[in-house]
Amino acid sequence: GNEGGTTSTSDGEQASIGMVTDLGSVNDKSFNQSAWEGLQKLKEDHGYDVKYLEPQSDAEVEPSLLQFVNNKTDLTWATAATLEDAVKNIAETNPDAKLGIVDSALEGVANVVSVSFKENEGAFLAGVVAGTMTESDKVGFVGGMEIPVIQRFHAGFAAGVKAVNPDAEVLVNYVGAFNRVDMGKSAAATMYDAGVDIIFHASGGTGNGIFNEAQERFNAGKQVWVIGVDKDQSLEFGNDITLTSMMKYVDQAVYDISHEALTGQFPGGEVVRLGLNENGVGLADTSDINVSQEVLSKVEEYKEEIINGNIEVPETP
Amino acid sequence: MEVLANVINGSIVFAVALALGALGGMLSERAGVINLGVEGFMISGAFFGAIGAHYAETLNLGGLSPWIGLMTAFIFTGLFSFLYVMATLKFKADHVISGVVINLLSANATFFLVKLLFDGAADTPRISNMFRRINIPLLSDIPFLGIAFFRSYPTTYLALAIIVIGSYILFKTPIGLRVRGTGENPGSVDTAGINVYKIKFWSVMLSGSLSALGGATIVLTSNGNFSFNTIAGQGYIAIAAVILGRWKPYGVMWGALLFGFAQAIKDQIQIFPSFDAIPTEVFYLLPYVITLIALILTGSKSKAPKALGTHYDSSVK
Amino acid sequence: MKRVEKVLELKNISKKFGEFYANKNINLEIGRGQIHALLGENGAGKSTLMSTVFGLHQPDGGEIYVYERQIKIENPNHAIKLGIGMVHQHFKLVEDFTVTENIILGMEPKIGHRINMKSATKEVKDLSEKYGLKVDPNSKVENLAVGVQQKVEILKALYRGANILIFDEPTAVLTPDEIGELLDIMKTLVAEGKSIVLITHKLNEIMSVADKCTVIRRGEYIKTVDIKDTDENELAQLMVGKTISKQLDKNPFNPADKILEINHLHLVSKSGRKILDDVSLTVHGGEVLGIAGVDGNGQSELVESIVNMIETNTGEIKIKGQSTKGKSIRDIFESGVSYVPADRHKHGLVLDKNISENLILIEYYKKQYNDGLNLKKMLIRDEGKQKMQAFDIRAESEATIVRGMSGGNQQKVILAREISRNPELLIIVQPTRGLDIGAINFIHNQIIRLRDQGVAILLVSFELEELLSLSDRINIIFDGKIIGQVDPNNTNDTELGLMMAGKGV
Amino acid sequence: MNAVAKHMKNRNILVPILATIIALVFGAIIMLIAGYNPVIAYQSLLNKVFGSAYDIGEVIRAIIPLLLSGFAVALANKAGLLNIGVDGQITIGAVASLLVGTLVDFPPIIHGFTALTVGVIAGGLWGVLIAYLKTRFTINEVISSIMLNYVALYLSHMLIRGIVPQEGSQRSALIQDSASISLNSLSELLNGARVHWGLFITPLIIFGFYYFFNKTRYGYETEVVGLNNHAAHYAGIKVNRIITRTMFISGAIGGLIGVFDTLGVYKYMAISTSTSGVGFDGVAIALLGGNTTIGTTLSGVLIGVLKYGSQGMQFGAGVPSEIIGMIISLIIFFVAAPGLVKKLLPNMEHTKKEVQ
Ligand SMILES: Nc1ncnc2c1ncn2[C@@H]1O[C@H](COP(=O)(O)OP(=O)(O)OP(=O)(O)O)[C@@H](O)[C@H]1O
Ligand SMILES: Nc1ncnc2c1ncn2[C@@H]1O[C@H](COP(=O)(O)OP(=O)(O)OP(=O)(O)O)[C@@H](O)[C@H]1O
Ligand SMILES: [Mg+2]
Ligand SMILES: [Mg+2]
Repeated sequence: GNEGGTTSTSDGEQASIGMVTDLGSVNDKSFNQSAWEGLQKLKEDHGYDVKYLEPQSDAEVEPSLLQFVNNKTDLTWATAATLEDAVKNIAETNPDAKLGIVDSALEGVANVVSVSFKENEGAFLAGVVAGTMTESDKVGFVGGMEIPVIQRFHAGFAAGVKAVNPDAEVLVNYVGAFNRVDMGKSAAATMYDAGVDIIFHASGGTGNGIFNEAQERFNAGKQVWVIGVDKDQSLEFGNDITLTSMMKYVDQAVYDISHEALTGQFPGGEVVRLGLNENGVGLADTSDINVSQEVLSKVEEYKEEIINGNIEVPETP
Repeated sequence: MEVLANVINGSIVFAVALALGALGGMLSERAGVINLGVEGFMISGAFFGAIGAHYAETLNLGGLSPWIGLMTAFIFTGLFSFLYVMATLKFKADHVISGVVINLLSANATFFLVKLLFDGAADTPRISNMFRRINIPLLSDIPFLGIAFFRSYPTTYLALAIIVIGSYILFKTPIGLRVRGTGENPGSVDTAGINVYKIKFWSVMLSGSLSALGGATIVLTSNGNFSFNTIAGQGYIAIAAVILGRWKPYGVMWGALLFGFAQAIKDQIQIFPSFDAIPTEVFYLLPYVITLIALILTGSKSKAPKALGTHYDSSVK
Repeated sequence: MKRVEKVLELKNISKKFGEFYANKNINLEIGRGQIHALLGENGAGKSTLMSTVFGLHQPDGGEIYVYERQIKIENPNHAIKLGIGMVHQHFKLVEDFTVTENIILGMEPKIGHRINMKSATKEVKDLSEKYGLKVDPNSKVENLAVGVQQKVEILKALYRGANILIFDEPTAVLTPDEIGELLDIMKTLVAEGKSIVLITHKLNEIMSVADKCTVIRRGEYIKTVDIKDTDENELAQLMVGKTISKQLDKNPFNPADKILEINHLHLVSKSGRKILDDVSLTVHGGEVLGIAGVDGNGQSELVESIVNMIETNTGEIKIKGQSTKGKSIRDIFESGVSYVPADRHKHGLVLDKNISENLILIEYYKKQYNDGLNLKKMLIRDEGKQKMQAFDIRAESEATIVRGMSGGNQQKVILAREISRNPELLIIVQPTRGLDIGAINFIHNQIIRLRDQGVAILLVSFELEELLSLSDRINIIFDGKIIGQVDPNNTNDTELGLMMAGKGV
Repeated sequence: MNAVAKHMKNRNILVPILATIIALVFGAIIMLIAGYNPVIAYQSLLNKVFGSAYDIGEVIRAIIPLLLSGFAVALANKAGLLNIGVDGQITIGAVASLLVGTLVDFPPIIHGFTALTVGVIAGGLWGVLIAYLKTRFTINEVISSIMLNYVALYLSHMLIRGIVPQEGSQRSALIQDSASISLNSLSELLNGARVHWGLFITPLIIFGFYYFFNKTRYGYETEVVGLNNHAAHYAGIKVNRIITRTMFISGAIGGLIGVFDTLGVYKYMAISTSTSGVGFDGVAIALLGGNTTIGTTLSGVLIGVLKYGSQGMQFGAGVPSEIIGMIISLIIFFVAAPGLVKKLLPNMEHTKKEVQ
């Protein structure tokens, strides 16, 4: 339909990309935001017309996707596994539309490219850092919800810790929410009180609470660490408490695949799996601030082992 | 033993926000005005607390910022309280509807303002000067009690003060007598030559601001900023605390503590590997089930103010 | 300065509710040290007029003079400052508060910030002794009998230094002793130089204490008379505008067989207090058994246990020889029992439903009113019309919402419903509370008619006159016990009064 | 008398209409202040709602749960109960129908019908739980509702992950096609809009509500209990039984919402961090509609349209959907406080005398 002319949708001249977030904002400082940053970079570099929609309920996802599709948007991204079924339905009823989905392994739908990350591989490296650097031999993992994606983080991390420090203990707390900062803080407090000195989290906004608790303890003169997730969280929470971050390069993936798609070779029907090998996951470049060289070189060794298949990182704990 | 102390300490952290929210609810209900808007007032408090502290920081007020945030929350939530007063007192709107409106309006208005003030952001900028736990000299060194009670946030002691003073005012002073009378039988207060409208007006105004302190507490002690999920149902739990506490300040405190305990204990139990067998959901259920059980055990005795929810009109006998 | 004689004067006071005049050009003059009665039917405008004087609402016309100075009385606070106190028809007490708390509310003595309860309690004690109003300052109002609650109301006014006291139907809920007591109190008060406005429907009270009486009818001023040169009949005529016979002619008493039989009923409250203590009684067809007693001596529990609204601990209740054990309230009603409860607004009616809907409250579920699923709306409406006719219910139509109706008419709705169910046993409590003579006569005649038709009637009332004129036998209940039985034809107020107070026997 | 009736009618219709208009104007003003173009905004809202067959179908899909939720709440209100536990009843109804829809093998239609019935009953029983806590332990239904909403949510997670998980995904397995209650052919006409049996069942519920309270003895006794339960008790009505019965029906309607979502819209149930919130919309809708049949229906449709259209506003004019949220709350506010509308439009004097 016509949108009153405000949206210069691609009627030929410049290509357009749409994006539908999962519940939550495009500025969630997490993968929604990463994806959006990827698109904005595309806009700068190639002048694509980019736009997003934030559905207010699960039911609104399909209409939102369709809004783009009906607008002849050249490529429409959905930025979370939870949108998988919606993408599938829309793709099947609109065969000539191009769609992409992040964090999903949706296969065999000709006009959908799905990007999935091997979080467990990245988390393994985080585990190596934690396992080596812990002084109490107690590290913690805080998960948002007990769902497959998060379990991959959990499994990889635990494996990494065990690999370098068999007698280290991994305490686990699935908080049950991705945006209850106060619960994250409480979870962290409990772990630190129990002697944990490094916490790795995969819990979205809930994780902020972990950083807050760490910061508070740091201010009180007690050094404890947090390992960030998805983005380089040291940029937001500083280096006093951020040991390192396990990166998930959603922005890069979205950037690359979108560009491919709009310049001819759309990998429809494929599942693009991004692990260490493809530089889809890894540790933040700023890691060297708090992580010593020998630890980092150990990390590099394990990275090689994983890439050349000598180490098989589990996907479930 | 130390573990238990930590749990109690954690319980208090959760409880304080609830207690403040509940005290607000209790006050207006003591004056005969049902308050289902606690959630909304807490949202408003969280929002204004966050931006208040944020702007204070931008003015380099440093350690003063959280206090400013607290005040901002207290004062500006008056906007919503005033709306509530207008609806329930002047226009004699149904109290429950008005509460629903407050919840809807404050949620949407604040989220909207966040996007407006911080160009599209999903949350307010994080503040670096949050409240910190203060160790009360000497007391905090008492073995068990020290950790449990005397290493907490300023807001904890503020809440405690409000409870003590509030209880004194409500049960020992003329104004308290009049407020309680208004909730029980406005007719008698009116014919005793007291302005019922005035009493209700100020009770409700203050009620909103008190609840706001609860919301602000969450932001200023734990979250560090405000997002659309900062207050996610705590307001309703607070209402439960009011009923659990039978409309008495100390009762409300115990109600809040009970729920806080159920929250804190769930983090503690989860990190014991021996509990891996239990599905995590069981822990999530805990707080709500415990509250229900508490209600079952006390419920039958709870006694609401007699004129709760009614509109007073002197010409009607 | 000269001593004012007119403490309160109203000139052409009018008060409208919407388009309807509750008061129209009413004049009133209250002299110092006088008891001035205000007489009128239900809805005549008495409470409205006095509420205006007390600042509860503003008149739409006319002037108010207090101590011969014209004044606009803004609100109750203002009225209190002027020395006006009001004892309201429906008490304005906080049940959850103690006597003291209720009395000092708004004028609390303080030390620092806190209420000085000690001195408050003492003040209340002194005050109650000074005027002989016996109350325990520390007991919670909700635990007090109505009579005592009223004393609290009076003390409330006196505590505020009232010199002009307004009593709105103070005796409606009192026992003979209490009434006597109250009237004496009034006398002491006027002896103290205070002035009193007394609203009541009861002519004998007016005759016994009042100096003057002003009559209003349908909101309009009729006349002010000196008590010393008038009598009850004149007053009655002035009030209703026509002569009315207070005579009840009933058939000679010939009881048929037992309808209600109660044996050794016991009920103990949660707090262990004996509420019903070995109560036994019987009611025969064609007789009216009156239960005399001060409010709160177990009457309501007694009747509520007869219809199984509450469970008793031990004892047996038989209706037509059938034990009521384990029967539902509905079963009992179906076995031929009708029940007119004491509290119209709480039990008797659904105030927000209309007349015809209230008339089917008990029997809506019967074939007669529904086809198993749907209510027979037409039929229900028509029956409503008929019953309004038959029972002289005054309202716009059968679709009128009951809340806005006068207490008298509300009461008639309940009677219409309960009587037209053709009961064999009619339990009726406080049937004429707060009603005017017209309504009272009507209701009394209805009761007699049923008795003459052979219905068994259990009548609970606080009004001796009512009991004496209607009952064939009177049982006196005190403290949950039936402490005696008298024959209405050879007893008198004093004897009954004493027994009701637990004395005598 | 007739005049009075008319007057009442005018009033009841007029207030909400005026309220809506004023609220929309307020919304426009806010947009202007915030630098958006209200004209385009409202244009794209309507566009989104009526723009295409698909959208019309989807609006209906969006309205159905709101209507049902509104009537679930209204029903309870009539008996003097505030059921803000519809969210929980939805969840329970959904998960129950999900289990039947995935685990058992029945022929089409029958399978859908069985799953639907089970879901409805489950929702009803969840409502009865609230009634039980109230009648047996005198626990205020507002509180128990809130608690039970959370309990229902996590219970459903447990059942999904424990009994019908979908490997490697954050949702349950799909229901079997035989359990689907979608109207496929119609759905195709509407370019895939997710319409389902609710299209026919919802009107039935609405009519049932009207019939129940305006015709039947059961509606009558329910209202009596709601208006004065003392009188009801005196009249021999078993109050607790009515409360329980009412909460069962109310919960059952809630359950129906969950059933439609699971068997008609998604075909699976997601593990989401919170309940849908439709139950709370229901409270607003019922209150806005004054618990009347017409009122609740209209307000349900209105709010459904506004909510669905808000996506269009975001797309077309970049207006955040919170604006719509504000507008909705303003509408309710004005309806709840008619005196305010009167203030804002002095010329409408006579239309709004009441406030009580
Ligand atoms: N608040 C009100 N709103 C509308 N009408 C009222 C109101 N209060 C009283 N009325 C009407 O004014 C008239 C006078 O009422 P009022 O209470 O003064 O009567 P009354 O003489 O005290 O009767 P009673 O002897 O039953 O107490 C009645 O018809 C009543 O319906
Ligand atoms: N808000 C009101 N609107 C209309 N009429 C009213 C209102 N309040 C009171 N009335 C009427 O005013 C008159 C006096 O009221 P009041 O409360 O004294 O009732 P009553 O007839 O004295 O019965 P009772 O005293 O036993 O309750 C009654 O006719 C009553 O119905
Ligand atoms: Mg009166
Ligand atoms: Mg009266």
